[in-house]
Amino acid sequence: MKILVANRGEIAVRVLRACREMGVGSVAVYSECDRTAPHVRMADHAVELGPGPPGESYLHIERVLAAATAAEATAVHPGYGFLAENPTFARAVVDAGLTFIGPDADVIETMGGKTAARRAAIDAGVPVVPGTEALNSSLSEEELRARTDEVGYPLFIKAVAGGGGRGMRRVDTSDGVVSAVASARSEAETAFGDGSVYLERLVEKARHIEVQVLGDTHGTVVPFVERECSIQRRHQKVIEESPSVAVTLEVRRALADAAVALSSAVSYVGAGTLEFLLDRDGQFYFLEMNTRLQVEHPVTEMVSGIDLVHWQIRIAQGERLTIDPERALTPVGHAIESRVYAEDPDRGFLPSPGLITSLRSPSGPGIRDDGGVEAGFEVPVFYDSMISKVIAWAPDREAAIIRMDRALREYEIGGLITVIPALLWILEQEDFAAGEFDTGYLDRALTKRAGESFSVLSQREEELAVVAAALLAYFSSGERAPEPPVVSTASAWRQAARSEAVRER
Amino acid sequence: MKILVANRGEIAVRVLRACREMGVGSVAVYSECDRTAPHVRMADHAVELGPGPPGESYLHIERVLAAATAAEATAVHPGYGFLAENPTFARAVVDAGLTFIGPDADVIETMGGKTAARRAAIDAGVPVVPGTEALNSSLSEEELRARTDEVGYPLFIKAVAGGGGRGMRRVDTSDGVVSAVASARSEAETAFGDGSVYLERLVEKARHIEVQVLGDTHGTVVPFVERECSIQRRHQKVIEESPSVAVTLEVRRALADAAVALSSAVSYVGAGTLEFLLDRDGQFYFLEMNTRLQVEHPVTEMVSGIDLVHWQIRIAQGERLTIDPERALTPVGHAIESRVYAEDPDRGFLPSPGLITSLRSPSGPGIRDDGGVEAGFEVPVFYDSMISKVIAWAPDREAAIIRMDRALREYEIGGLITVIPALLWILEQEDFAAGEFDTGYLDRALTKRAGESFSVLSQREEELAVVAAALLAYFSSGERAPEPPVVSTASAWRQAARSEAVRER
Amino acid sequence: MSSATESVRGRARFEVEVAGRSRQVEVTPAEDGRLAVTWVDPVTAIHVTRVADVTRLASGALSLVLGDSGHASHEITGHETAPGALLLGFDGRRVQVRVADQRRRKSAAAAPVEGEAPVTAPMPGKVVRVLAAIGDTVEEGQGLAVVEAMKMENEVPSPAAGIVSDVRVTDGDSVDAGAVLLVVRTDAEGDD
Amino acid sequence: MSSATESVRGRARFEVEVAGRSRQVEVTPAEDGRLAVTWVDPVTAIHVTRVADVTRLASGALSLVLGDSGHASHEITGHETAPGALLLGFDGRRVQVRVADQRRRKSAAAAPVEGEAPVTAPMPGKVVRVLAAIGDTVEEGQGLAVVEAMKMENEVPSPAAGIVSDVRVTDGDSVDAGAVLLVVRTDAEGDD
Repeated sequence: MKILVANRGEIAVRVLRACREMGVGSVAVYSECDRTAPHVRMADHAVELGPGPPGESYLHIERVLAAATAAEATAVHPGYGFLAENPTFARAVVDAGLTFIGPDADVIETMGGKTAARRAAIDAGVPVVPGTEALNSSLSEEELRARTDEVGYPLFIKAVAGGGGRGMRRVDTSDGVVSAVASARSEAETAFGDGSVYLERLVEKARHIEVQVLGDTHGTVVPFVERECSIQRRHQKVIEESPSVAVTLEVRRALADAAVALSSAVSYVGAGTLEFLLDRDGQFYFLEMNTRLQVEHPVTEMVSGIDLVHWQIRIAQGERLTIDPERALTPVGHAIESRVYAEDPDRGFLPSPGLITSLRSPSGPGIRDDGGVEAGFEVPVFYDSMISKVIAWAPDREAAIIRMDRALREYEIGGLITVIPALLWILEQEDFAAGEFDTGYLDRALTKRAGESFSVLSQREEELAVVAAALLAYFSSGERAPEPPVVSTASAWRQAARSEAVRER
Repeated sequence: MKILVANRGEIAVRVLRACREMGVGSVAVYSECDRTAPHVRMADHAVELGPGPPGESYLHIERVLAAATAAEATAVHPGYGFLAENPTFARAVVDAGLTFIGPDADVIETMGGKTAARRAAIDAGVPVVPGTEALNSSLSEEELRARTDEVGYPLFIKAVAGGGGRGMRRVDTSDGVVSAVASARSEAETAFGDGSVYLERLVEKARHIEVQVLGDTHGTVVPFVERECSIQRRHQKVIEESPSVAVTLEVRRALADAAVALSSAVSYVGAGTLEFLLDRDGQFYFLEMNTRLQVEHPVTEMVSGIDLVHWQIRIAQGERLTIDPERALTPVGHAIESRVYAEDPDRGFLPSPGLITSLRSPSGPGIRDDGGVEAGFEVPVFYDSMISKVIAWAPDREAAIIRMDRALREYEIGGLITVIPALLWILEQEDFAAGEFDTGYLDRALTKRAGESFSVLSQREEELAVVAAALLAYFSSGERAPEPPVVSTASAWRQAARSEAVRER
Repeated sequence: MSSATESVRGRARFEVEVAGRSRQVEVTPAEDGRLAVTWVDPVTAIHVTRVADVTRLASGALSLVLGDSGHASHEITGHETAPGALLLGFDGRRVQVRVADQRRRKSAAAAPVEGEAPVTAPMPGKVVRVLAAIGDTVEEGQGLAVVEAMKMENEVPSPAAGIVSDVRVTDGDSVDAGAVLLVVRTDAEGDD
Repeated sequence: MSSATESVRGRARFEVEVAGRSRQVEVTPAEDGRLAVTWVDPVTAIHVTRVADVTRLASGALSLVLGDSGHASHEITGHETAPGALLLGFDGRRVQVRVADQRRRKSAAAAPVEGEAPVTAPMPGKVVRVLAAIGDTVEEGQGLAVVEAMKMENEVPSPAAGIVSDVRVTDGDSVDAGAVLLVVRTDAEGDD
């Protein structure tokens, strides 16, 4: 097997490491601006796709397939994002005679559509958020109100197509229903060319809990201990962990059963994740399925000791899952992941691409750094702003949080602004430490601090900043302050000999 | 608590990370040539000790204590090496009113002496290699032969004082006994000023197996699953792992019992390691005890999930050990450590200090990198040549070996020669893969290859080397080959826009 | 050459602005190779001196050991985000500061034209939409352009109320951080 | 300026010794920015060409993608250990090679004096003991000095049989790698 990794950044590096460990050949693809990216050198082969914009490179199906031909790849791993959940791509890969490392294109299609996945879940007996199918566009105002009253308030009107919050409206009482549906339809029509909407009850103060599964080609599905992904900024995950403090053993089993029921119902093959909302009564509702590897898969790996990417490849080779199901469901210790985005938290999380002038990743006990960049690499403007992930493992949650704090302080990224100060701030929050949060927590907490800097200085830190600024300026003004002399080895010995001589006198 | 770390390099970094995680203050000490070393910046405070030679800095007890006073430290962690097993230092620390993170000076003294430790083991009912106490110097030739016959052949004559193989002779039959004892006495007298020798049976084809213990101040001792440390070059450990393929569950329990018996007998407090020889029949013999943290402690941490340095500090604070003994003795998966020495394996492991021009440590799933250097640091000539340790964890030994191979190939250290090619060669050996080795294995294997380079090239690699050499030369001859242009962000966008425009035509 | 002269020779003064407060800071080399940094605290009016043993690392960062603070050790990174603007990093903190060299200060770059407010790109990226035309009357905070980078769109607000006097970019243009997108002529009679 | 001229302009020749075998290697820039590397294999006498897309990384290493080897990708590090001696690193391998620039070759450094064998320090360190004096007759391989570094003592052997003609260091001296410790005058009538 020779695997083309149709991705970039940390996930390409992650998959290439697995290829090396499994002794399978690997092919990287890259856009022009990624020529010096680490994933290019970590692969056995590397093929350029085209210019930076994704449509010209990582999203360009024909070019990816041409690269596979050029480097004689026999399989394709899509990573996440880009083409990972594109059924057309999955089909094109198979049609080209290659193995697609993921589920069948049909399964991607079924589970990718919002209402289709919902239907599959209902059929499999998996609870979904109370709601409706797509609303008939000819409903009268009275009929519309009857349907919304039936679902209950507050509720969401959601576009069947698309995502990203477009064509989505929150309705709290029956008063606003008619105009909200009309405006949602209109926005969805504009955004996706499809004005269909459906209703979904809003689950208040819910957590985002997800269940990783692996399915093999022999019909076995193994569910894993849940991941807690409620710490999100504008629906973008920031910190994930496993296990969740909110999940009891009983709920864990029920989640696992639901995940297996739905995955088996669609004959799921490969790695996939079922996302659920968990309300404060311990009731959960299926949201959607991601038919690929997730960004946050390492927390599952660290508490289960099971390598998910190795298994993706083994499953694609037709192997049977030989994982002990109890091991997969029984976390050893606790793992937390922080996503390091190149964004400026003090300027509203403004994207901050640019040249990385120096880089020192955290390491040591319990720390895993899944990075995709290095010193000298210019983080491009074209792609996602996540440059690496730091994962901390410890015997318990409290120790994992402390270790994460240590690792993030150890992380030195020169030349680039990242969200690390904001991550440190989250870790310090009492609610976070107590595990008391839901998917709206971070946005509420950020609103409350009203743009205050994440690096507010103590008196001592302010003094240090003054000293540091003056000294940096002093050292930049070359003619005045020579660089500290570099001591060569021999002169170090000589100096030592001199001082010994002085003492002997 | 504010801990002064009386050490340098990777172990200082390791201990400082624990200090940060435990929220205790930290003080680094450094010699002149270590001013830019990472451990200086990772500590809250840093105090210079003096010139590079260890006697002027890291071994200079008064200066270390003066540093503790200057930075108001309340405790001292000695790491390993330097003053870690020096009872005078341990006493001086306590006399200065500070906490010594380690056992009592008296225990260091008892367990540090070869025959004293042997005696303590015998008293505690722990098997030792058959042998004698120090031989009376007035023994007749007949008496001498009677003693050696009693011990059995082959045997070692060993100096009571010192180490490093001096004053040591191997005797295979009773013929050579008299002259060997005489020459050993004479060498010991010259080397250590003490000509006493004793006899010890040579355990053939033995493995070096060691047991980590933690003891608290309340009388509890917890033993851990064994470490296998037989891969040694000239008595210097190179690769360690846990668990050992040669240790059965029964032997593991017996080793643990022996370790507890001896540690409890000397009221051991803190982290310590009992070294044993294990023969091919599963019989083990106590060798010596290291009354400190070991270089190879991470493999134990990775299979047990227990942080040994955290526990050293907690024990020093008077905490009770609350470790589940079954967890400590039951390894989860397998861990291997490779020591990265700055030595040239192709020139007889010649020390290779120097400036590190670039550094990229391995990371990703299952990899822990405990390093003590960074790009721009000049590895000094004064100290040990170990610059970092790579630890790989995987569910089983085979996967851990493969992962280690991946990590070592990923390790890029510019400007410095290291033993990585030799480490990769060891990992490839069939005997190593099969777990079939003893403490003499590596030296025999190295002798057999008679200095052949560890980087023998295939035809393809030779071609690559030619291309690489020519291109490096081409790029160094500045006037001919300009650096590849650095593409700024805006120009990348512009370029992208241009190519889009071209396509639209 | 006396060592006193030496010491005066290496002395330098900077104006350092941290947390919105400016100080005149003097850096003076001591004979032992360390550097003394002195200033008057703008709040307490107390004279502050810190003596640092400073080494520049290969990464460009500085390692400081502060002799008068119990040998406190810090690694300091600095990243110039604009002329005179420095993004400092230490102990997990990131702080924007301003530093002006006292000697060079007077010969500063061209002062902004009175009554003209440039609207600049906050980051490198691509202009997705220009939302105003020359002659438009705009409010402070009104979005004038949308710049995209890293899959995120960011609206660039007007820094002041006034009339758009220049539009320097069009949809699809690539811009570096700080590039002028539009210029707003502020009302001379309005608040200054 | 025609592109043909361009191409010839950027061409360079080197003598590259790998695995004990020397080749004349030519590096020629192609129009697409890639570089063609050509030589005659010293064993098979076959003409070899490899076309590489080469980028120098910030670390100083080179990233190569070999167009004619299925786009094989390699990271190459190079570390000059002595003039003309390069320690190459790739794929976990470390290889000592020699490279001489064809144009500069003739103006090489002073040739070693006939009949004189310098005994050099194999690494930086401290001279612990000098084991021979001027006038001593020594054998090839006989230890002439002990140099210590990193807690290890290393005996430096004589490169040839002969008579010690010069001793340039004494016990306790610090030396850099390659420093001449002693000189042995070899017997002119001995084996060359």
